[in-house]
Amino acid sequence: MSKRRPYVRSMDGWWRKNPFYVEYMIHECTALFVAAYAFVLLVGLVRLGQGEAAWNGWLDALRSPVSVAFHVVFLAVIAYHTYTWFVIMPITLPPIIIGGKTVGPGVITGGGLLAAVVVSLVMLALVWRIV
Amino acid sequence: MMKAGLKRSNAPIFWGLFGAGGMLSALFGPVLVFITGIAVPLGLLLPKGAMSYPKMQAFAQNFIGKSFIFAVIALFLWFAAHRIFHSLHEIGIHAGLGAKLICYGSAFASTVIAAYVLLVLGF
Amino acid sequence: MSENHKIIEIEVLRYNPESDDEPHLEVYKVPFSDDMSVLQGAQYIKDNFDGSLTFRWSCRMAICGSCGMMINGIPKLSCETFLRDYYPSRIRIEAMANFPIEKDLVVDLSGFIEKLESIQPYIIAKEPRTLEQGEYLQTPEEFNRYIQFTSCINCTLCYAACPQFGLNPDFIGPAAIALLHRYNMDSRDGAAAQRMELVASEEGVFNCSAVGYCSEVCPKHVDPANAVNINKTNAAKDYFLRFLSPKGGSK
Amino acid sequence: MEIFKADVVIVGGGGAGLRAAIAVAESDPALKIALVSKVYPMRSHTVAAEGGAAGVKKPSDSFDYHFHDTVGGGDWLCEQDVVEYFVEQAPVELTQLEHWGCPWSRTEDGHVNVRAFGGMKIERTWFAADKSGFHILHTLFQTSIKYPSIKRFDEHFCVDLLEEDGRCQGVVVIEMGTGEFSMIEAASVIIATGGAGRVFRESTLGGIVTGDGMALAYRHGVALRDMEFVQYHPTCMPVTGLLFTEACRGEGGFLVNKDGYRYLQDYGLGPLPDKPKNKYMELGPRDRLSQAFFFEQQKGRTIEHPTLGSVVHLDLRHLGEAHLRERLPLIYEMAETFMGLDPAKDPIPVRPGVHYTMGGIKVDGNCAASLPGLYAIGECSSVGIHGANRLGSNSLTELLVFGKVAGVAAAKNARSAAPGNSASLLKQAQAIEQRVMALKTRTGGTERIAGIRKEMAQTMEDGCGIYRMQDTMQATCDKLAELRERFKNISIDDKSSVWNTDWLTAIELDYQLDVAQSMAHSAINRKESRGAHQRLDGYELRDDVAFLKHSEAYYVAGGAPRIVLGDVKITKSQPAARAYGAAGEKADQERKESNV
Repeated sequence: MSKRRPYVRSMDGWWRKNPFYVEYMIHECTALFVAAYAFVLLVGLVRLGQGEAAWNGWLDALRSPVSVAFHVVFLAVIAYHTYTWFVIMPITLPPIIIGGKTVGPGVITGGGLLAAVVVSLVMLALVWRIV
Repeated sequence: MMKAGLKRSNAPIFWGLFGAGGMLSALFGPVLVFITGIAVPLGLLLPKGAMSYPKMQAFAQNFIGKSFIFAVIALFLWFAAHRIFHSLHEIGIHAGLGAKLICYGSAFASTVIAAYVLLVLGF
Repeated sequence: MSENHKIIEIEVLRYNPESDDEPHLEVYKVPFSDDMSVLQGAQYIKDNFDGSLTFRWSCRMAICGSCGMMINGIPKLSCETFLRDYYPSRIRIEAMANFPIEKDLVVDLSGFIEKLESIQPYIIAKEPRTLEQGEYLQTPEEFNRYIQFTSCINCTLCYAACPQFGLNPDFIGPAAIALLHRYNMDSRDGAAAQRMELVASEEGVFNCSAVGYCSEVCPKHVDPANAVNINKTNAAKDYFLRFLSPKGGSK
Repeated sequence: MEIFKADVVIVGGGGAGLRAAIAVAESDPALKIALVSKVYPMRSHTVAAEGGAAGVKKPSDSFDYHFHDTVGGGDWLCEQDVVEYFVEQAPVELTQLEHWGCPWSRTEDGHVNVRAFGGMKIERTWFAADKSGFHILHTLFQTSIKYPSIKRFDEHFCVDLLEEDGRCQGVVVIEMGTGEFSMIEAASVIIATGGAGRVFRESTLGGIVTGDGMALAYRHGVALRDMEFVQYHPTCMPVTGLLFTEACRGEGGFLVNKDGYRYLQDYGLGPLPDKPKNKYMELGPRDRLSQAFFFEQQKGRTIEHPTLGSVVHLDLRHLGEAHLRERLPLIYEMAETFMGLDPAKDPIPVRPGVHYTMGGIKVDGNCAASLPGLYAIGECSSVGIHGANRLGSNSLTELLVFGKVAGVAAAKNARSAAPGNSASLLKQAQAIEQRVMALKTRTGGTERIAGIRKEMAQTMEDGCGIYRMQDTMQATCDKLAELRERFKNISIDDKSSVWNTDWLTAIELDYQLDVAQSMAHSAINRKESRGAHQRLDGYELRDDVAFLKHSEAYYVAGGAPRIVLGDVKITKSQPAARAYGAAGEKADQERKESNV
């Protein structure tokens, strides 16, 4: 009879055991805020569908200090999501070869962040022009 | 030797929606929050009336605008649902089908609602 | 080794399946010199204090892949980690995380080996060639496509770094998938479609949530996370394309 | 006791063992193969080989050149018919490995590239950066997975051979994970357990290189041949002994003493050529380079380092970081990690360290030992291609060429052998189990394993180093006899069953003491200087009259080995002066002229 008795360690609280995992869990949690913001937009869309008064009510609600405070938090967290999304991108993409050389991870992350900045500026410009 | 009895994962559907939503929210998330939640309500930077009813109604009736609104709401939620479902598993809440239904179910319901409203708003 | 030794405290997670219910920590005071690795610290304990201390090791030069352990909570090869970098603090060594502990620092690797075997880690020739025909030609581009993924030494530090493997031991995991990718990317091989069945299965790549720590701890810079994620894209393509073409994708 | 019936059992899962397993599987898929390895096969020490594997590749090269480099490099102690077969098969086997996926480094046009190596007239070393052994081993291991007839016994430790009716019929192994014994019956037994360099102190070798298979065969009456020839590699990391591959010099590295002087030109390896030239200077053979270090040290021209001891510098700086990163990535990393220096900016302190045992289990050209049914391959064997000094990059090729030969021969033997008597083999196995268990269960011992091991390694270093003398060798022989005696009083702390490495280490030490004795006694018996065996006590010259002979050590229970001299097979190369540098070129020229 074999005397083997392999000991399986518990996974409880694994994410607290290493700073790398803590950061991972934080950036995973940004999803909660993305969801919350998407629900705010969904409510806005429903209100839009219900007519002008409903829509203005939603706009009023957005002006409340509580709402503004929430959105400031959303902005910070979602911006962090943007940052981590592009930091991870080099490991998720197949190698990009330009002119016989593989594009480095720094360039991919930098390119992604730059794209986010450009998108933001274009969006602001579009909204500006709409007026 | 290859294992026998492998079951194909249906994850690509959810993973695809997750990836698309993650990318969209990384690119557009911050600026949208800033516009809809901070700049417009506080009247910062952007002119007044940027999100007035007529403007938004026109935007939502325009095909591009409609698509954009739909993509943002639906994909943000599918992205979030996928991540939250995984995180629940990671912190040891293996609610299995229940958690799956809550996460992906709410994303699905929201998608249907968004689609319905956008259709009702007309073209 | 110089004679004026400093003393470092090494805390070891001990487990003897024949006498212990669960692992416990024991502290040893080890004289060391600046050139001593953590592995040599463990050897010192075995040679001088307790011959029953059990760990795997061999080459001492970070190529055989035997001596991985958790060193202050981080998966590392003990032969290329030096005591001087921890002194004067106490250093803690434990068996690699996410694997069952057999005894002291030795973990059960049989599951990993089975996974390695399951990915068909050999050339299944696209165009078979006889020895008389000589070698296959490979351009530098073809060579560079897979060479990085051949560097894996099977040390399994990436598994010790992967919480998804810890949570689901059936997950094929980083090193095995990196090796699978190595063969898929080799211009001599033509069996990527066969291997897709495993890649796309419930034990396959979609268990990965892109934590990325596997690539961080890899002592040979293989970047297994990249291999896994490239195969997610491949598996997703395969998933959808099989509806479009009768030949696209595996059954 | 568990019983497993195989047709061929292979002990050792390194390059040679894996190649043999594949050869058996390919030659007859119906044969059952048991592959026993005390580590997972990809951990085997083949993994640490760096430089590459020799095989004729360039049009300017020829089998004849490879033959002469090998035989001359071995100081004419090679079996020349075996060398002829070896050099012809080398390119075939290396190409086979390419077909199996080995990532050999390539030229721009996609062909396999070759590099220069010490003692070789033409570049013929196939390489995979500086991780050639690693890639060869992993390629073989992964390829072996393709064959369902290969059943692996990973992390199983072989404790004895089963011998009955005058033939070898199997092995007894311990499963390390449980401490339980199994008997593996097989008509053919192949030993492929690698070298024994760990009997020395400062070596390039992994902890597993303990000569197990040599001792197993030796105890069953098979001769260990040419055991006195132990190769010191000239460029090792001080203290740890870790290897800086010969490819460092193949790529153009220099060896300099404390004055920055390329001292090899003073030892028959010059004059200094304008650019790296095969068989000149740093591209001389290993024994000569290690011997030159010894004399530099005697003359006080080595660099005295406070913690590293006497060293010379391996200077790679002129090769540039880009080239080093491409061709010598492992060396680069090792220098950075272990020594905290940048080889593109700093010279690397090095000194000779024990690297390879030229001798081993005496086998014929078919890898068959004197005990029928028993075969040996790789570093544990002496098939006769290394002679008194192995040329760099011949050993990786050896394990491929002869791994295949042994596999085919063992398969053939297994098909024709009469079935063994299982019941009486089991009885034998149970007796072996009792004997080996007794080592663990006995109490009251006072000798620590590490203590005896250290004294053994020190005395081997003292008596059987680069240069040898009668009285120090005698002291080593005496010390080993003393240690053999003290081993009987060994204490084993760990009495458990699961993963008892304390017990296994003691069994290994027992093997090592036997092998060390065969080395020391073969050395003291050879009263001449040849290849890696160099004396400073009146026997400084080669003596072909008395000693153009193999040493064969036979086990004597409880005593010193019996040393017998055996004949050397000479076909087309008569012994001549062994010369390198300009003198070598001149000798080559003269040989050519006399042949015309």
